[in-house]
Amino acid sequence: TSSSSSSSSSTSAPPANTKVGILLPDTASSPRWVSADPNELKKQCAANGLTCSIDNANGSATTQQSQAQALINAGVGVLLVVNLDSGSGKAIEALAQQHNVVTIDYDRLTAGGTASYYVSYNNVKVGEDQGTALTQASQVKGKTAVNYVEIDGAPTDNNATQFKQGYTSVLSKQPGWNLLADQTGNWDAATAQTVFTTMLGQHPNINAVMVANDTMAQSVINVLKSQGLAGKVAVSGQDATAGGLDNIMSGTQAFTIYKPVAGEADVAIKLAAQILAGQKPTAPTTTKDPTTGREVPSYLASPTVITKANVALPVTDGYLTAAAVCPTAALQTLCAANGIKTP
Amino acid sequence: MSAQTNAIVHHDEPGDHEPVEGLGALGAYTKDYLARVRGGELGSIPAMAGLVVITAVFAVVHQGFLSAYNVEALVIQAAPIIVMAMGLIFVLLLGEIDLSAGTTGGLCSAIMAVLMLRHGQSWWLALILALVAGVAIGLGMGYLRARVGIPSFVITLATFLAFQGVTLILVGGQGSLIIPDTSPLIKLENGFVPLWLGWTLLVLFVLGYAAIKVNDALGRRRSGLSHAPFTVIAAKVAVLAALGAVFTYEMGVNRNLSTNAFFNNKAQGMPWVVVLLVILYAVWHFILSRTRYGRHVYAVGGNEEASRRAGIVVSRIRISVFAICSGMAAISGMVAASLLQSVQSNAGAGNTLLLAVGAAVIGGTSLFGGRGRIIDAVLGGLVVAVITNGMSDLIQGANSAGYEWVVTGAVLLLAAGFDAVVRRGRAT
Amino acid sequence: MSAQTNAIVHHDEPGDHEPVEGLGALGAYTKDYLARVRGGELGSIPAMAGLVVITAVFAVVHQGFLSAYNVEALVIQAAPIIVMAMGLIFVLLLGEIDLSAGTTGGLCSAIMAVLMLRHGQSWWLALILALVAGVAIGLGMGYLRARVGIPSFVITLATFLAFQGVTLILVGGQGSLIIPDTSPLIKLENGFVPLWLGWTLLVLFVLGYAAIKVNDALGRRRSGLSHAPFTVIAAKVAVLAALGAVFTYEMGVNRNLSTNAFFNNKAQGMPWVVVLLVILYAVWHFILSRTRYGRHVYAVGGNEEASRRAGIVVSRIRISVFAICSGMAAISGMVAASLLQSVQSNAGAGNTLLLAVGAAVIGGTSLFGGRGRIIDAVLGGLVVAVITNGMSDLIQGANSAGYEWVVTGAVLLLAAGFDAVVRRGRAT
Amino acid sequence: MTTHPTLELRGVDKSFGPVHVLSSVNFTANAGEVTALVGDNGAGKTTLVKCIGGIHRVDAGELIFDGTPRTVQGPRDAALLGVEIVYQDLALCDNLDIVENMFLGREEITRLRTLDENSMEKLARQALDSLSVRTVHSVRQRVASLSGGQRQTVAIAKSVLWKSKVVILDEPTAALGVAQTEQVLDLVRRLAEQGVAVILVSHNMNDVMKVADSIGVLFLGRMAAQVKRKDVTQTQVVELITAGRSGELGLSSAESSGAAV
Amino acid sequence: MTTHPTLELRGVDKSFGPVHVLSSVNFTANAGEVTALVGDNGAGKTTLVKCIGGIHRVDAGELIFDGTPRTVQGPRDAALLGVEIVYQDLALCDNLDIVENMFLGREEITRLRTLDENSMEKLARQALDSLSVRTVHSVRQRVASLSGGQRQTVAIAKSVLWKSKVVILDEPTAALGVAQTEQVLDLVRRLAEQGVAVILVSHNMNDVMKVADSIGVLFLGRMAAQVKRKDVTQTQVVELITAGRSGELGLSSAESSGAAV
Ligand SMILES: Nc1ncnc2c1ncn2[C@@H]1O[C@H](COP(=O)(O)OP(=O)(O)OP(=O)(O)O)[C@@H](O)[C@H]1O
Ligand SMILES: Nc1ncnc2c1ncn2[C@@H]1O[C@H](COP(=O)(O)OP(=O)(O)OP(=O)(O)O)[C@@H](O)[C@H]1O
Ligand SMILES: [Mg+2]
Ligand SMILES: [Mg+2]
Repeated sequence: TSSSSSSSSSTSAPPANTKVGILLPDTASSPRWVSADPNELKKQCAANGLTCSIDNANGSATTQQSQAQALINAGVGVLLVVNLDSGSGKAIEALAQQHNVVTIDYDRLTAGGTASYYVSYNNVKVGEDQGTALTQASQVKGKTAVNYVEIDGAPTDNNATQFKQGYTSVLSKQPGWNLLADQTGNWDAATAQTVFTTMLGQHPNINAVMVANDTMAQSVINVLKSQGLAGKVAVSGQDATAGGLDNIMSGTQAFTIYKPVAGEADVAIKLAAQILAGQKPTAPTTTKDPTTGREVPSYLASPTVITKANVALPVTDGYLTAAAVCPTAALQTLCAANGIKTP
Repeated sequence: MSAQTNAIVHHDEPGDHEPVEGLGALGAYTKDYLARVRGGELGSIPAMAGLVVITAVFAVVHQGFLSAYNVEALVIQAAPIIVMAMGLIFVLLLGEIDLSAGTTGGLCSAIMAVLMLRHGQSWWLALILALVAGVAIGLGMGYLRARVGIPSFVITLATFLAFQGVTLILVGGQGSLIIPDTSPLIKLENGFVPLWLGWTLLVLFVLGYAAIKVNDALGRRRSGLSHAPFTVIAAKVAVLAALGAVFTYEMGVNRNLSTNAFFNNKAQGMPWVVVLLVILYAVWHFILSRTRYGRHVYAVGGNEEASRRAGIVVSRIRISVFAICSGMAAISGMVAASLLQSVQSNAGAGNTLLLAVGAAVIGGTSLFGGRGRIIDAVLGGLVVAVITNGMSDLIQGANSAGYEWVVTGAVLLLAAGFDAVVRRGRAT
Repeated sequence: MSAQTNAIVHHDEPGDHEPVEGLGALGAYTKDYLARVRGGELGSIPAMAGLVVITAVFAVVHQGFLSAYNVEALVIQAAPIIVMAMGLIFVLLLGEIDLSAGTTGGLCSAIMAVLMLRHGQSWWLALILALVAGVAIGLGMGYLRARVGIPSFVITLATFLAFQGVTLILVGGQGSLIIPDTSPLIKLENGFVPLWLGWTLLVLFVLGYAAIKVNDALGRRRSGLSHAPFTVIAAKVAVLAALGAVFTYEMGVNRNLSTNAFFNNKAQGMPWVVVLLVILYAVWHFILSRTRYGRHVYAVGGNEEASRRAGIVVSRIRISVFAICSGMAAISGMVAASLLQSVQSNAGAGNTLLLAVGAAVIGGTSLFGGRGRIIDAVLGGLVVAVITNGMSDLIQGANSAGYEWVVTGAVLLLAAGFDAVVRRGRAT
Repeated sequence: MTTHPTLELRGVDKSFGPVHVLSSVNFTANAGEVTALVGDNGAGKTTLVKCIGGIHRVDAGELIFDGTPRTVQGPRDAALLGVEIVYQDLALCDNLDIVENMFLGREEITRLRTLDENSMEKLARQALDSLSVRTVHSVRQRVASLSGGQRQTVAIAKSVLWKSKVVILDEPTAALGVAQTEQVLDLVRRLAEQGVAVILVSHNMNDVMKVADSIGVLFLGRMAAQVKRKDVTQTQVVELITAGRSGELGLSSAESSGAAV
Repeated sequence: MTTHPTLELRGVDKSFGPVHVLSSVNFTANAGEVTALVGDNGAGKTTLVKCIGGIHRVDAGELIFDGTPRTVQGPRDAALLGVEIVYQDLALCDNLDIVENMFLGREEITRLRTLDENSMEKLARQALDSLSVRTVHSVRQRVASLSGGQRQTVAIAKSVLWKSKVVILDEPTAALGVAQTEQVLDLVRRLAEQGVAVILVSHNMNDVMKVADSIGVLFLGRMAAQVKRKDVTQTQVVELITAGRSGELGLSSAESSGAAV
C-alpha cells in the first residue's frame, strides 16, 4: 500500500512542490545529528533546488511526532525520518501516509513501518566492523588470551542494540577472548566513566575495551590514564569525533568508525528530488523488515574504519575541521606528524 | 448540625440577606466581581490571558498555526500533559510532589502493551489492569509518605528511577512496543467523533452546565442566600456554547491537506480524546469542589494540623492523592501511547513530568499546597502544548535542537512572567 | 544593643548560670544530649547512620568496595554532587527550587572550555569567567523570582531547558570539548596531594577546629554562660583527628592496580578535590552559622513575613541564594569537567539535578525551607555516590541498565526509609 | 452525686525531650459545671488541654471518661468521646472561607452526597451573628483576611455547634472585645446549663470568678489545687497562680519551689 | 506645647478589594504619652497599625512624623523612622530560637563581623527575666515550642529593646498572665516616661484606663473620637466602642449606623 501512495503523489502532486521535511532524532546518541547531517543535508538540498526543513527531536518521541505534524502542516511532499524507535517512527509514517506524504527511513529502519525507501549505513555491519577492528588492535593482536569488557550504548536506543549485536557476534566467537563484564554506558560520558572505574577496580587485568562510541571511549581512556594504563589497553570507538581522532593519534584509542554523512545524505536528497519530480526510482537492493517481512527498497553505504594509518581522512573529506581536531599547540604537532594540516 | 445548635445559638433574623433580581442585581454582581479582581482574586484570568497572548504571537509568526489541522494536532499533543497535570494537582494541593508521574505513566502503558501483545489480553482488560497498576503504585508511594514518613521528593525520585528501569526491561532492547492499528485505543488520539455526535455531545454538555448553574441559584434563593443573577448565568452559558460551537465547527472542517485521484480520506470531527478530557475534567472538578473529600484535600493542604484537629484522617487523604495522581498518570501514559501508537522504552522519562508540573503551576496551582483547581491543568497544559507545538517547526538547520531549547525556555519564561505581572499588578 | 536597654530592663542576676566543670559537667552534658536526641533533635544522626549501613551492605556484597582504589573513586564521583548540593541547600533553605542547577553547571563548564580551547584564554581566567557567568545567571533568576514574582519552579524549568540548548550550541557538533591534559584543572579530580602536604593539611585542619571550639567555650565562660565541657571538646577533636588520619592513611596507600618491570607509577595521596570540598564546606558552614547573612537566610526560610517585619530585605536574600546556588553549580560543573576531562554537549542534563537535590534531602534538608545545613550536602552526596558507585557493577549483561535503575531506586528508598524510621522512632 | 465526673485526669505526666511540663496532674470536670483551669504563662495549661485532645500522648497517667479509662490516640478519638476543643492557637485553614472552616470535618451533605453549601452558609451566618460579630462582611471570606477577634469567634463557633459532652475553651476571649467577651461567657454558662462539662482556660480572673463553678490551678506543671469557686476569693486564686500556695491551700513549700523543672 | 506630635495620621483610607476597612481616620500620638487605641473586633485597629508599620500601603491620607509627611513603603522605612511594633499575630520565626528571634535584623556582631552570640544570649536572658517569665527553660529553645504567653513575651521583649521614638503594642497582654500583664503595663509606663510615644491597642478597659493618657476609639473603620483619659469615664469609652457615640462625643448618628461598610 505504501508504494501506491508514492506513485499516486507522483501523478497528481504539482511539480512545484519542492518541500522536504527532515526529522533527526537527538543530540546525545551521536554528534553527527548536530553538525554533520544538518550541514550536509542542507548543502544537498540547495544543490537539488529543494527547500528542506530540518528538525531535531531532542530524544523525545512526542516531540518528533509534533514536528512531523508541523512539517505535514507546512505541506512537505517527502519526509526523511530518523526514528527514535520503530513504534514512534511507524506512527509518524502512518500519519504521513494518511496525508499523502512519502517517507524515507534515514539511517534507521522503522520496523513495521511504511516507508517507501531506506537509506543507511548498516548498523549491524558497523558493529561487526568494530569487533573486527578491535581484534586487530596492536595491544591485543596475536595474543592468545584477551580479557575484554563491553560498554554499550543506551539500552533505549535500538541502534545501540544493533551495534552490540554486531560486535558481540564477532568477539564472542574470537578464540581466547574472555568477556569479563558487560554494562551500558547509556551514551553518556559520566555514566561510562563510573561504570569503567568500577570495572577496572574489579578486573585490573583488562586487555581490551569494546566501547560503543568515542564519547564513552574518552571516559574509558580517562580512567586508564589515571592508572597509567592508557595506550596499553585496546580501546574501540565510533563516530570519528575530534576527540576520537586525537586519542587515535596519541595511541590511547585503537580506532574509530567513520561514517561519511555524504554517503547517506547525498543519496537521500537525490532520492527525494526524484520523488518530488514524479519519478519512482528503483533501489539497488532491499532490506527485510524484521516485523512484517516487507522488502524495503534500500540504498546501503559502508563505513570506514579509521586507525592511526588513515586518521587524516575525515579531515581531508571535510567531515571535521583541522581546528576542531587540533585545538592546542601540543595537538597541532601531533596532527602535523599524522598528516593533518592546520592553518 | 446537631439538635444542640438551635438551643445554643440565637436565631436573630433568618434570611436577612434578601436577594435582589434583575438588571440592578447584574450591575451589583459585576461591580462586586471587578472589585474582587482588583483585590487580587484573579482566578484563571492570568493563565487565560497568557494562553491568548501566546497563541496570538504564534498565529502571527507561523502561518497555518490556527488551521484546523494544527488545532487538532495541538489538542492531541496537549492531552497527555493535561491528564497528567490533572492528577498532579491533587498531589500539589497537599504540598507534595510526584517526580515519578511521568515514568509511572510510561510503566503503566508498557504494562498495557505487554498484556496486549505478549499475553494476548483484550485491549480493555489490559487497559483496566494498567490503570489498577497505576493506582496500586500510588497507594504504595502514598503509604511510604504518610505512614513511614519519607519525604515525597525522595520516594518519587526513587520510583522515577526504578520505573524507568522496569519499563526498559518490559519493552526490552528493540526500543518500542507497537500497538496494533486495530486496537480501539489508537482511536483515542487518532480517531474522530462523527460530526453529528460531536454536536449532540456539545448540546448535552451546555445544557447540563446550564441546568447545574440554574439549580444552584434556585437552591440558594430557596435558602434565602444571595445568588448570581440569572442574567449572569445566561451570559456564561452563552459564552460556553459559543466557544464550544466554534471548536466543534473548526473540528468539522476536513483537515486533509492534499487529496488526489486515488485517495479521498477525510479527517473530520474532534478527536475522541476531547471527550475523555471533558469527562475527566467534570469528574475531578466535581470531586474537588462539591464533595467532602475535595474539601478535605484543600483543608489538609492549607493547614494539616487544623485538619487533623478537625477529625480528618490526614494520612488517608495523603495516600489517596498519590493514588489519584498515579492513576491519572497511567491514563496519561495510555493517551501518549495512543498518540505514538507505541510504547517507548524511555516512555515518560525526560521532561514529561517537569512539563506537566510546569503546566499546573502556570495554570495557577501553588507548589506549597492549598491552592489549585482542575482548570489550571487544562489552561496550563494548553499553554505548554502551544509553546512546544509552536516551537517545533520554528527553527531550522544545524543546531536547531539547541536553539529550540533556548527559545522554548524563553517563551515559557515570558508566559510565566506575563502571568506574574498580571497577578502582581492587581494584587494588593 | 542601644543605651535604652539598660534603663528599661531590670538586671536581676547577671551570670546566674554558673557553669560547672570536670567530669560532673561531662555527665550532665551527655545526659542532656541524650535527652535532646530522644526529644527528636537528631541532627545528622539519621544521614550518618544511613551512610554507614549502605556502605556496610556494599562492602559485603562487593569485594574491594572499601579498597583505597574504590574509596578514591567514590570521593571523586561524589565531589560534583556534593558541591552542587551545597549550593542547592541555600535555595532550599528559602523553600525555593533550582531545577536548572545541573544545566547551569554544564553551561558554565562549556563556557570555560570554549574560552580555553577556542579563545586561547588561560585556564584560570576561563575558570573565573565561568564562575562569574554562573553567579550572573543566579542573579538573573533571583531577580525574576524576587522582583517579578514568577515561581522559581517555572523560572528554573525554563532555564533548565534553555541552558541545555546553549551548552549544545557551544559544544556544537563535536559532541564534547576535550580539556587538555596539561591544564591544571584536570588535576583537581585526577591529581593527588603529596603525602607530606596531606598530613600537614590534616594537622592544620584539626588544630583549627580545636582552636575554634576552645575559643567558643572560653568566650561563653567569660560571658558567664554554660558551655560544652572541655572533655567533650577534646573527644570531638580526637574523633575528627582519627577519622581524618584513617582517610589520609588510606589515601596514602598506592592505588595502582598493576605494576610491572617497566612502569612503576604510583597513585598516592588524596585527590585535590578533597581540599576544595573542605574549604567550600568551611566557608559556607561559617557563613550560614556565624554571620548575619546566614541568620537571615534561615529567618526568611522560616517565616518570610516575620523577617520582613524585622527589617530584613527579603528580596535581596532571595536573589543572593540563587546567585550562590548557580555559582556553586558552576563550580560543580567544572569539577565534573575535571572528572571527565571534557565537557559534553549534554553536560548537567539528565538526573544530575535530581540526584543533587535528593542528596540534600537525604542529608536532612527540608524542601519547605528553614531547615538544612551544609553537612547535609556532604552526607547526602556521599550516600548518593555510594549507591551509584556500588550499583555500577552489580548487574551484568543486556538490560543490565534496567535492573540497575530498579535496584538504584530501591536502595535510595531503603536509605531514605531507614532515615525516616530513625527520625520517627525518636521524635515525639 | 454518686455518678462519675465526666472527665477525670489522674497522675498525668508529660515531658518534651529534656523538659518536664506536667507532673502527676489530677483534674476533674463535672457535667453541668464550668471548671476553670488557670495558671501562669508556661504553667502547662495548653499542654494539658492538648493531652486531653489527643494532640500529645501522655507519658504516664490516666484519662478517665465517665468512669472508664481511655487512651486517646488522636484528635479523632477525642471527638468520638465527645470532647470539643477550642485551641489557643486556633488552627484554622487560611485557604478556606469561614463556612468551610466552621464545618470542617463535619460538612453537611445532601442526599446526593454533595456538600450542602446552602444550609451550612445559613447556619454559619446565624452562629456568628449570635456571637455579636457584626463586622464580618461575608461568611464566604477567607479566614486569612479576618481580624484576630474574628478568627477567635470563628474557632469558638466551630466548636460549640456540636453536641458534645466536654467542651474545652483555651483562652477563648483573649482577642475579643467587651461585647463579644460577654457573649462568649454567656455561651459558656448556657452550655453548662445544658449538662455539658465545660473547661475554661483563662488569664482573666474577673471572668473566671464570674462563670466558674470550680477552679483548678496549675503551678509549674503541678496541680496546686482544684477548689470550688465558692470556697475561695480572687486574691487566694492569684496567690495560688503566682506562688503555688495560699495559706493551707496548694503545694507544700518544698514542692512549690522545686516543681517540675 | 507648640511642638508637633510624634506621629499623626490624617484622613487615612484603606480598603481590601471590595471591603472598606478604614475611612478617613485621624489619629495622633505624642511623645511621652501612652495613647490607647480601642475598638470592637474588626474595627480596624490592626489594619491601622499595619498601615503605620508599612505592612499595608494606605489608599489615601497622610502619615506625619514629627510634623513631616512621610511615605512608608515597608517595615524597613518604619524602622528607620523609629517605629517599633509588636504585632497582634506576633510573627516569629518558628525555626529560630528565642535569642535569634529577639535580635533578628539587629544582630550584635563582633569585631570580626561574626555574630556575637554570647552577648546576645546574655541580654535576651535578662530581658525575659525582667518581664517575669520564669518558665522559659532555655533561651536557646526554638520559639515553636513556647507557650502562647511565652511567645508574646518574646515579641514584646524584641521590640522594646531598641531606642525608638514610637512603640506600638497591638494587644500585647492578650495571652499574658496576671503578673506578666503587670510587668508589661509597667514597661509601657516606663517607656512613656523616657519620652517615647507609646500606642497601646487593647480590649482590656481596666488596663487602658490605668495607663493611657489619651484614648482613640475606632468604630467600624472610623475614628469615633480621640479624647484625653481624664475627660472620660470607662462607661463612656465602652459606649463609644459599641455604638460609636456617647452623648455629644463620637460620630453623628447617621455616620455611626452607616460607617465604613
Ligand atoms: N513541643 C514542646 N517542646 C518543648 N517544650 C514545650 C513544648 N510545648 C510546650 N513546651 C513548654 O511547656 C511549658 C508549658 O507550655 P504550655 O503551652 O502548656 O503553657 P500554658 O500554661 O498554656 O501557658 P500560656 O498561658 O502562656 O498559654 C512551656 O514552658 C513551654 O515552653
Ligand atoms: N487582607 C484582608 N482582606 C480583606 N479584609 C480584611 C483583610 N485584613 C483585614 N480585613 C478586614 O478588615 C477589618 C478590620 O480588621 P482588623 O484586623 O484591623 O481589626 P481589629 O480592629 O484589629 O480587630 P481585632 O480586635 O479583632 O483584632 C475586619 O473586618 C477584617 O475582616
Ligand atoms: Mg496556653
Ligand atoms: Mg487586631
